Order: sequence, then C-alpha cells, then structure tokens
Amino acid sequence: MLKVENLRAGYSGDDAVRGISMEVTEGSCVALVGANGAGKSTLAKALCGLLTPRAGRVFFDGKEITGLPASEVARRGLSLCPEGRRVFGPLTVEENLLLGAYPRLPSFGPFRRAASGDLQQIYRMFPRLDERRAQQAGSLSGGEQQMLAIGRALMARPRFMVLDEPSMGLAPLVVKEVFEAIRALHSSGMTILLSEQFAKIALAVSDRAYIIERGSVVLEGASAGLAENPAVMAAYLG
Amino acid sequence: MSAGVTIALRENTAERLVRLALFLGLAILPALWQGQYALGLLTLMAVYGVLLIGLDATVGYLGQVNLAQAALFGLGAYGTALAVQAGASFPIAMLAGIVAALLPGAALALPALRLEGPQFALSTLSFATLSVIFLNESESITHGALGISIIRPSLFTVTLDARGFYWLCLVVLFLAWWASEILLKSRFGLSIEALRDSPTATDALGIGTLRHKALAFAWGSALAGLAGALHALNFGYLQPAAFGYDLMVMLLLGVVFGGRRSQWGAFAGAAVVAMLPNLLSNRTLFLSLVTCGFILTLLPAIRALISRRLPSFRDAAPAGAMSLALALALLAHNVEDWRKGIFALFLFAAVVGLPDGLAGAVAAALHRLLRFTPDPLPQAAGGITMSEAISRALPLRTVQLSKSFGGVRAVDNVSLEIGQGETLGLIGPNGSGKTTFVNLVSGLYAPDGGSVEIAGNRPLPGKLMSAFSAGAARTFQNLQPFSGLTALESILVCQRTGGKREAMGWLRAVGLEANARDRCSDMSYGDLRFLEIARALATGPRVLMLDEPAAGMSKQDIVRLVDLIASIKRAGIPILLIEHHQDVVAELCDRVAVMDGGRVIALGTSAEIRRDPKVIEAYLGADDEETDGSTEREAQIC
Amino acid sequence: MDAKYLALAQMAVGGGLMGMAYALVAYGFQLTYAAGKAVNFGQGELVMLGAFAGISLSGIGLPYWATVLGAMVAGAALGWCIERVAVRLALQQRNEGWILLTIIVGLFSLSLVENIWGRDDRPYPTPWPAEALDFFGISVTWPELAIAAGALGIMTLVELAKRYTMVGIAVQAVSADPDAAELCGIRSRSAISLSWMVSGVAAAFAGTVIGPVTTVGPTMAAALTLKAFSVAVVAGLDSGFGLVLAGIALGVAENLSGYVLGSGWREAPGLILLILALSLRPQGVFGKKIIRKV
Amino acid sequence: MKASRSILAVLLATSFSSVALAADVVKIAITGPFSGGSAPMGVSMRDGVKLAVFQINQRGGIVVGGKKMKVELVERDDEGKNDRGALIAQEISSMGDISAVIGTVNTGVAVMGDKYYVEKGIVKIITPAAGSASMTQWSKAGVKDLPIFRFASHDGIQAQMVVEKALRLGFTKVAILHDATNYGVSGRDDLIAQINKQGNKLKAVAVEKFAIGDKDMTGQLIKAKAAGAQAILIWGIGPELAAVASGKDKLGFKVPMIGGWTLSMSNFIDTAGASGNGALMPQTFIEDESIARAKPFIQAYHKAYNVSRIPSPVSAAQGYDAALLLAEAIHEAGSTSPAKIKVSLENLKVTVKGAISDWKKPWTKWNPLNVETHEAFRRATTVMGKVQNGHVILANPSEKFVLEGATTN
Repeated sequence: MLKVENLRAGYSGDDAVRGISMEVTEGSCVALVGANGAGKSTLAKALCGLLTPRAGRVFFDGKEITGLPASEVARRGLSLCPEGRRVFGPLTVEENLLLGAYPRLPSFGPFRRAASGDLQQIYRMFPRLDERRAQQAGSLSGGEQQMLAIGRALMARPRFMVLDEPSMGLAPLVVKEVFEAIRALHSSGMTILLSEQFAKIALAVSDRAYIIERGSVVLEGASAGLAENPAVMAAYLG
Repeated sequence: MSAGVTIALRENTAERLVRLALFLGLAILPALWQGQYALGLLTLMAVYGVLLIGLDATVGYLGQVNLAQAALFGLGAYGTALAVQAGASFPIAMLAGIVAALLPGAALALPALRLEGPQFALSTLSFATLSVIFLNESESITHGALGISIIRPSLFTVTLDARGFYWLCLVVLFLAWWASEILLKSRFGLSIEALRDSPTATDALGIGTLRHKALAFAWGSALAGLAGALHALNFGYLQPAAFGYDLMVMLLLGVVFGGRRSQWGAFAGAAVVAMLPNLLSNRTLFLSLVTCGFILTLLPAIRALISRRLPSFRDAAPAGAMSLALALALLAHNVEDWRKGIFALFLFAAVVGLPDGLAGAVAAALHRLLRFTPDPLPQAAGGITMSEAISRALPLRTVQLSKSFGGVRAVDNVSLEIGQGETLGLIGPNGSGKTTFVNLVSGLYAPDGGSVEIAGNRPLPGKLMSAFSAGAARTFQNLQPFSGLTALESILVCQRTGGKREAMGWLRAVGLEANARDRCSDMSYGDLRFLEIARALATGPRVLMLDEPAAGMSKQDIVRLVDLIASIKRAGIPILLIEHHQDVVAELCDRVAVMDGGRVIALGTSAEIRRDPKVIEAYLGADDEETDGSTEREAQIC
Repeated sequence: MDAKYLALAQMAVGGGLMGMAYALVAYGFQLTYAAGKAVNFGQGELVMLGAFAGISLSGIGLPYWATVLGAMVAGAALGWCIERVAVRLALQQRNEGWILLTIIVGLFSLSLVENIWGRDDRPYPTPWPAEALDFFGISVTWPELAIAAGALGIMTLVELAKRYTMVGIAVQAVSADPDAAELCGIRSRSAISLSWMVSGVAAAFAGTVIGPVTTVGPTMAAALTLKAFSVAVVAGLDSGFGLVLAGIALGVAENLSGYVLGSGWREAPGLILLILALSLRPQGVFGKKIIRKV
Repeated sequence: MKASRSILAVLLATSFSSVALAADVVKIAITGPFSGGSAPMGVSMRDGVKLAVFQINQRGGIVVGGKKMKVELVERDDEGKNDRGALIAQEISSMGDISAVIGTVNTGVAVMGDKYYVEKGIVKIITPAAGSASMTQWSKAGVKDLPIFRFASHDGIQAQMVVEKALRLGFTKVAILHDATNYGVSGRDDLIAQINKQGNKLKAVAVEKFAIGDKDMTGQLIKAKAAGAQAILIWGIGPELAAVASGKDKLGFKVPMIGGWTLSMSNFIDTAGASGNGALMPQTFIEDESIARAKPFIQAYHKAYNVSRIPSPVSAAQGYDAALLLAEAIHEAGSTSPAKIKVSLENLKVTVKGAISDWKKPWTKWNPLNVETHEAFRRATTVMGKVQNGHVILANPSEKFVLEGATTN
C-alpha cells in the first residue's frame, strides 16, 4: 500500500533521513523503531508531504505522491497523527475532531450533522473526549490530547495511518491506554505505520518493524523476531 | 576559462580602497557635473547617507522596524536651528542637533526596546507622531507651522558656499560611515547581530539584550540628529510637516532597497532615495532608466524559460512590474502624474528581485567576478580551563522544581544536585521534561514552584541573564545559531575576556579552526552543535548545560563529541548532560538521572541505572504486566 | 445638564463613534495577522479603494446598498491580489519585506487612485437623512450610527462565520498550526488567501460606511492605517472584540484631549497611553501571552 | 561591442536632444503640487498655464526680437513638500535655459525654494500661493533686486476683506478657525492683525486650530458656539472646510462662514453640499459664464480638459493670466534672458487682456520697503464670492463690474 524508495530528506544541513526504502502492505501494522533523533519523524513528515524529500520516491496505492502538499496526501487517505500531538489549542475538542473530516464536510452547511456518525464513533472509542467535547483542546492533559490527535486523524476515514511518537511525554499508564487504542484500530483492519522510540511496546503491537539509526534502516523483519533480538535491546540502553 | 588577472587584494583592503575612491570621486564630482542642482542632490544624498547609516543600526543590525528616524531627524534639525537662532557657533549648533535627537531617542528607548515586531514599530511610530505634534504646537519655541528660518553661520572663520557645505557633508558622511563600521564590526556590533538572530541565546550567554539594543538605538538617534543638523544648515528653513510619515516611508524603503546591515547599502539607499524621485522628472533619463530596468528584470524570466521551466513568481514579478512601468511611461497621458506609481513599481521590482538590496547584489556579483583573499587569521591560543577559582558552593542545586503548561506537568518536583567537577547525565524518553528542566535552570522559564541555586547564587526566576551571571551556560536542543555571524564572530561575542587569538583557541578546542570564516547559516548541523559548545565554553561557565549535543550527529562526530566533553570534564567544569545516546552517557557521566513524565524516576551510576527495571520500562515502553507493577513502584520513589 | 458637561459628553460620543471606525479597519489587520503573522500597511489603501469603487458604482446609478456589496466584492479581489503579489513572497523570504511590500503596494494604489478618480476629496452618497439625531442634547448623525452598526455587524458576522462554518473553523486551525491543518486536508495557502479576501471585504465595507462621514479621497488612507494599526496592536493582534473597546477608548481619548488641551494636541495623550500600555503589556491589552520555546 | 556602443550613442544623443532644440523655444517651468492634498489647486493652476501656452503656441508662439518662438513647458511636481520644492528650485535654476517659473501653492515651498531663484536671478511668478511670508521674507531680508513676483490676492488683502465683511454684517463676536499649516497659521495672524487695524470692533471669542485630514470639527465648533460666536472666520483648504460646514449643521450652529479664497474650491462645495451654502470668500475670479470677460477662458478650459467645472477656478484663471502676462513681458523684453524679462515685468507697456482683468502694469520696480510693488492684486480687484447651490456667485452683484474689469491699476 505504501512504498518508499531510497528516500532522503532533512531540514538545513545534513540529511536526517539518508536513503530509506521500506514497504507497508495493506492491513498490516509496521513499526519504525529508533532513538530520538534517528530520523523517524523526518521520515514521517516526508511521507505525508510536510517536508519535500531531497531524493527518492514515495508511492501510495501504486501512485506516486512524492512532493505533493500534505493536504493533497491527506485527501488521498493517508493520515498522519503528528509528533507532539499538534492539536489546535484554541479550538474545542469537537472542532478539532470535525477538522479531521474537513475535506468531506460541507464548507458552509450543517457540517455537524454530516459528521455526527463519525463523531459518535470516536466518542465511543474515547469516552473521555466525549466528556470534554466543548473544552479547549489546549487545556486537555497530554494523554487526552494524544487521543484527540488520533481521533482527529481517524475522522478523515483514512485507509492508512501514520502515528508519530504517540507515547511522547505520556505517563506509563496513559501510554498503555493509547496503545490499546492503536491495537484495537489495527484489529479493525486499519493499515498503520507506527513510529516509536519505545521498542518493546512498539514491537508488541506491530507485525513488522524497521529499526532506524542515524537516518538509515539497520534492521528489519517480523516484530516478534526483532523483540527477541538482543541487538535491539542493546541499541536502546547502550 | 579566462586567464584574467588574479586580484591579490585582501578583502578588507579592497573594500577600503573602493570606499576611498568613492569619496574622492564624490569630492571631485561637482567639478565635472556642474550646477546648483547637482550640488543640491549630492548634498541631500550625503545627508540622507548619514541618516540611513543611523537607521540601519536598528532596521538592519537590530532587525526591528524603526519608524522614529524621520522624527529624530526633525528634532535634530530643530535643535540646530534653534541653537543658530540663539547665536550658537557652527560646531555648537551641530552638537545641539545631536543632543536634541539623542535625548528623546534615549527616552523612547526605555519603553520601546522591550518590544519586538509590530509592537516595536508601533511604539516608534507613536513617538514620531508625538514629536511632530510637539514641533507643530510649541509655537513659542518652534514657530509651529510657520516654520523657522536660519542663516548658516560661518564655520570658524570660513563662510561655506554650497560647494564648501557639500564637502563638509561628505566629511561628516565619511566619519559616520567609518565610526559605524568600527562600532558595528566590533564586539558590540556583533552582539547586536547575534541578538537579532537569537535573543534567547544572547541572554543565556550573558551578552545581554537590552543594553545593546539601547546603545544601537542611541547610535542611530545620534546619527539622525547629526543628519538633521546638516539638513537644517543646508536648507535654512524647517517646517514640522516635513518630518512625518512620508519621509519615514522613504527612509525605510531606502534602507531595504540599498541593502541592510551594510554601510554601503545605506549609502546606496540614500543615493536612490535622494536621486531617483528627482531624476524621474527628466523625461529622457527616466525613459532610459525604465527601459534598462525592464531589460534587466527580463533576464531571470528568460533564463527560466531557456532551462524550460515556468518562471517562478520571484522571477516573473519584477519583469511584470517593470513592464507596467514601461507601459505607463510610454502610454500615460501625463507621465508626471504617474511618477509616484512608477516609483512604486521600481521599488517593487527591486525588493522582489534583489532581496539583499542593491549593495548585496553588487557585492555578490563582484565576488563572482573577482577573487579576494581574506585577511589572515591570528594564531590560536588558550584552551579549555576552568575560568575562575573553584568556589566551595555546589555548582548546581534544584529543590522541588515544578512547571506545568496547560494541563501537562512538564517538570514535577525535581530535586537534583551536581557536585564539583561532576558530570551528571539526564536521560529519559522524549517529552519527559528534560529540556523544560534546563529551561527552568537557565532562567528561560520561571518555575511554578521550587528553587534553583547556581554556584551558591540564587538567580532571579525566569531571567536568563541572572542565571548566566550566577555561572550557568548552556547549549540548545533546537540550535540557536547566530546565523548572520561567522563561527569566529560567534565566539567573539560570547567571550568575556581575550581577543581573536583566544577565540581561535576555542574553535581549535572543538575542532572548528578551519571553519572560522564560515557563516553560521552555511555550516552543517553537526558543526553548529560543536560551535554552540564552544560558545558556551567561551563565556567561562561554572556549570555547563548541554542539551542533546549528539542529536542528529554522524558517528564520527559523536566520537569527536565524546572526546571534547571528556576534555571539558578533565578541566574540572561541572556538566549537566542531556543525551539520548546511551553509550555517550555511559562513557562520560559520573551519575545519571532518569526522567519520565516530568519526574526523576531513578538516580545513580550508569551501571546502576541500566539495571533499574523502572528505567528499562521507561525506555522500552510499558508491557502489560510491567506497567501495573511499575506505577506502584513509581509512587514509592517520588 | 450643565453645558460644559454636555459638550464633553458630545465629544466623547463623537469620539467613540469614530473609534468604531478605527476598530473596523483594525479588524482587517487582525484577520490577516492571524492568517500568517503579516501586517498589511496597505490596509488604509484598501479602505480607500473600496470607497472609490463604491462611489463609481453609485455614479452609474446603483443604490447605496448595491454599492456597498459591489465594493465588498472589489475588496475581496484586492485582498486576494495583495496576498498573492506582496505577502506570500515576503512570508517565504522571512524578512521584514512584508512591511515594505505592503507599503509599496499602498503607494502604487495611491497613484492609481489619483489618476483614475482624481485628487479631490468627495462625498460618499448615502440615503441617510441629513439632519442629526438628538439624544438628550447630544447630536449624532445617521452616517455615524451607520459606522457603529456596520462595524459591529460585520465583525459579528465574520466572527460567527469563524465559529459556525467549517471554513471558518479551518481558517482558525490554519492560524493555530498550519502544518497540522495541512494534515487534516486543509489547504493552508487557500485558507490564508481567504483570510486576506475577508480582510479586503472588511476594509472595503469600512470604506463605504466611513466614506459618508469623512469624505473619500486619496489621502484618507494614511491616517486611517496608522490609527487602525495602533488600535489593533494595543488591543492585541489576536484579541477579537477587544478591538472595539480599544478603538472606542482611543477615539474618546482623542476627542476629549482635543477639546480640553486644544485640537493640536488631540492625539498626544492617546499616543502616550499607547506607549505605556505596550511597555506594560507587549502582547496587547487583550492579547494572549506568548511562551518562548527552544 | 559595436552594438552596445551605438546604443550608448543613441541614449546620449536623446538625452541631449532637448538641449539641441532649445535654441528656438522659450522654456517656462511650472511647479506646484500635482499630487497629494493640495493637488486640486496645483493641477488647476498648471492646466490654466498650459491652456494659455497652448493658445500662444497655436498662434505661432511669442515674437521675441522679431522671431516667433514657441513656448516649451517643464513641469515639476513638488508634492507640497518643502524639501522637494527646494530641490526643484535648484534643478530649475541650474538648467540654464529656463526663462521663468510659474507656480507654487504651498507657502512653505516658496519660503524654502525661492531663494535659489533669487540667487540666480530667475523670474518667478507665484500663483496661487497667498500666504504673506512668500513675499514678506524678501522685504525682511532687504533684498535690493527681486525677480519674484506674485500673482494672487495675498492674505493681507483677503483678511482685510473678510474682517470688513464681518463688520458690515454687523457682527461683534467671531470665532477664528484655521488649519495647522503655514497657510492657516499665517492666515490666523493676518486676521488678528486686521481686526486690530480696523479698530478692534470685532472680538475673536474663540481661536481654534484643526489638522489636515481632520474630519470631526465638533470640538472646535462647540467651543465657538459656547463662546457666542456670530460668525466663523476660517482659513483652511477644501476638505477640512467642508468638515467644518457639516459639523456646524450637525450641531445646529447656524452662523455664516467667511474665509480665504479656498472656500471656492470644488472639493469644499461638493463635499459640504447644502451645508456649504452662504459661505463667503474673497475671489479674484468666478466661474460664471455670464461674465463676458471670463466666458472664453471658462469654455476653453472645459473643452480642453473635458470637465464641466474647474476644480479650483481661481488657481486656473490666475495661472492663465500669469502666463499671458509673462508672454507679454518676454515679447517686450525681446529676449529670453531672465534679467531682461524681470525688467520688462516691472515695466509692462501693453495692457494684457486676461480672464480676470485687463492688466495694465500690474507690477512696479521692487522696493524692499513695500511688497506691494511686486504684488499684482489690490483690494479693488478682489470681490466677495458666495457659495450657492454648488456654485460660487457674486455675494454682491453690484461688484460685477470689477470682474467685467475696467482697466486695473
């Protein structure tokens, strides 16, 4: 479903992603595991168009999407749930969710009605968001914001979701909650690319994984196998 | 390949020679280009040159839109005119002009300099309006709208005619140029530039923001007053309305058109502002100017078409503007009526087509054509040593430090200490509060609760400068380079003692000796990280805080980095090291603190930490079974 | 009521109503600032162009309300143009170019207007009755009331649209976080364009309601830009209806100080207060505080 | 290389071509604000001058020393800004082939720039700037030989007429309103001096100022009303005058406005609408086709510039007549040299029939003790005009003879 060929990307100076090739098949959950600064987020941004790659190509559903603006990529069904959550702080929880469905909602018409079904689904999935639907997103706790970010990405009815560091800055209990939601999503058939620094939990959720170090893939394979691999553990705690 | 002459001139020498030639040329110009008008224009250009060099100190070097320069110019002019009326001699009258601009400028500096962006622009604008109101309404002093007429007094015993006065203006311009260059290329000037690129870094490194801003503003005001004095003596008649919004806009356009952060640019801008609107009155000259401009602006668009791509907006827009100007010039019923519009089109084409201004474009072209050898650099001296006698106090101690943002507790009751000569590692997953902790210690944020003690001092909460004075120096996770400065200059601004030799020494210490002349904006990410460390070291800190120095570095660079930190450690400087690379932490740190969710969950030697199940869990993520147990354990620790 | 106090009240009311005009123009600043942190120093010229467009339309015989609509359409087009021609580039270059390019566009508009519509001030024809209304001895004219009603009306309308249409919410999302908005499938650039168009509409509308009071001429722009800019910054560039309060405060302060100190000094106290307010609250009186991140 | 050299040659040739042609033309410069706030006056004046020059050239030009020479115009827009005006004066005075200059609206521009003409001895006819300072500066400086002439009813005359009118209407208490420019402030001073001179029978109960661009005059008017003013004596330009008129209406303050000639500008009359009716002002010219003398000029102007009304009729007519007078002086001097033109302007032999009057020796030899020597207009050549329903008419129809114009001076 997603195919990346020899992608290079970065901000100023050196490339942060130095020639990564990878593939995600439909219905699978693939993890990108690596320490902070390994290039996972840069890769995620380059995939979904927030960052124009310097070289290499990205295919989604067999069509090239390299260099398309992020809004275009999102409209094709690839949804990124960004690092650091990036919820719209001044807007309410419900408005945040509605924005996720923006391309298919009427611009001026009764948009709430058009989205009510999807909203109900998200609220069922994250009851806490239901309680706070009228609250400003900026005033939510970190875990709630993460759920909101996932909910917002889901509102787009994506066929493919990229979750970038969903555990960042969350207390362990909350991380558990978030990952349960991800697991549920996966079992409902969603294709997921999960970028995560916590190797153990990422490998537990995913089918396959790529281990990334300094912008390159150093290991890849089935998650179960990698979890047993002492080299992976070593990479994480020296 | 042209076998052309290799120019063996040193860059600065070449610049000085060209400038000398320029001034000599300007001085003999009245002999070639005769007439009062020529003299009038040249005099105006010289006066505006002084004014714009002053304006450039704030707009260019400080990077703030200063809308008060025209008013300060007016105040200076009135100061001189009133002094002349009171019978002052020539030099005293000039001095009066400078003082008349400098004092109100200083008064404005107090409130305005704490502001940035639109707010700064507005406060200077308000000041400008107030000044004009004052000049207009104080009829008993300034004669209000009726204006004030003076006769130019003689300079000592010489009565200056128009040409003599022009030469005087040239001399003043030369001195203003020279003094500005000395001032703005000195450590002071470098500090101002550093300030523009990252006020956070300048505060954190003790360069200080407010003082430099105030001085830059004062210098700009003094030059405005000087220019005003010349203006008053030149025309001999002043009215308040002349120093309003229109003049201000012209001055601003002049600085940007000429090129910011360069005396050459200010001069070019002055030439354009003084000459262009007046020369446009001459139909023939005007038509040839528009035609030349049109042809020049066509070049980028044609170049794009030749390489078979659609010209970008930036390539096409100047050509569009100039073709409109040409059409107006040829077809308009009365061109004089469209003068302002055509002038606007000219400026539009220039601002879009030459983002670095006229001087910038010319300098770039020259550098492409000729090769200059740069001035030699001094030998490196010095190295990493502890700067002052080691005090007995703990280099760093925090007690129950807390900070929340929105609903998130980013730092939660953190108490840590660093001992003499100790290197403390601070690790933890992304978003666990490490950087917020450093921001609290270095005074970027004021804590919600708890206290910080640096080398026995208690800095004011939320004041970077205060934390720096106490002895803390830091690097930044998101780089805060002084983009406009070179590597060497970046060190020079941070040094508290020593000169270029010592600065080279710091560069040598981090292995960037060869990059001394590189502009920070052109340096690689890894090199900039090393430069940040050199910057922090150059301030002579009592405790050094490194925020993820290895992030984004290549393997070889990390090896270099480890060596560098080891040598800093050997010199006895205490270090707080935030790092993700476990091997780096293990090799360097005496003790390691692990943060998660804003709290310290473990503290001990690297080996101890590595065995700690909570740490393993925090790093590898929560498994189902482990999570349940761990939350309880966590509660016991904190 | 004592004649002296009546006079003061008259001045305060007149100033307050004029302050609404400042607020209305300032609102245009706010819209574009939210969209891309750009301040349009040509905002006053937009007001002027809108007013002239309206006058031209009434010249061909259209009724007042139709000229207002027509001017608003023209304003939208002009707002779009400015964004495309001057602002987008300046934002890409990330320098102080924005301020200059908008000034340059304003300069060109001025020349354009002088040559198309002439250099004279002229009245904006309205259907309002000419005689003034009398409220307990304070006279208020219909066009002045129209400014107040128009300002509140259009600001309410736009604010409602921002909250209760999907496009409005999307524009807010873009101003909060353009990248995250892109990820939601919102075309940030179009949203910014839209903000400029709405800003242009507000400016042109302002021209059609301010024009009848102040008359319309090429020189009307400069004074309005500066006043409105002051109001926008002092209120806070993200303050919403805070503008109205700041605008009224400035208008009243001007008029009262003009009356008490003499008309030459009318702007002085307001300006001094403005500098003080900024030095105490740099983010604006009603603005939100900004957190620095490194 | 060759091509570029020939392009250069062409460019140089074209830029000097004007010099080459200069031999058989008379060059006259027009300066004034053609953009910005005072542009309506500047542009009307310019168009008046151009109309006269067009007519002269149509007749073949000016006969100078037996040779017919066409008139060539150089236009410079001073934007009403002093420094720009000063630079233009420097430019024109160093062009070397300019015989004379007509223009200037803003008194400040004249004060700052005219010294360059005086230094070079270039003839300038100031019109329509009426501020006193533009001429009195030369008597103050004691200049012996002055090439500056004025062709406008100066503020001294105007203030005298305004005060006379107020007295004749039986007022005792008046308010003085003026704008904050050089023009307004010196107008205020002239008014106060005139009140004094005419025996202090009027009392200025309120003296108030307004800024250019002010549109709300309520404060000034409330004060005037509270002080019991029976009339408003006003010195300002069009748009602000209109704001005063409509402010008066708003407050129900029904007193007449009497002020400087600028009350006849179309931007006042149009903008003030009905509230402008009854405003009184001294006029040297009234755009009224029933005045036989003025009719041909008015019709020619309307036709040439495709308008139905002149924006500032006084400026236009004064510009027109000034150009005619200048042409006659050049003819009588028999030379394009400014020095000779100056002498013949001081001693014009032929009566020039203009749109305003028959001009018979309007100027005499300069005497620094008496600025009137270089002033063309007198109290007797100026009438009172009145705004009525969008037009300026004679306030006192019996004065029509002045405009029909028996010979002046």
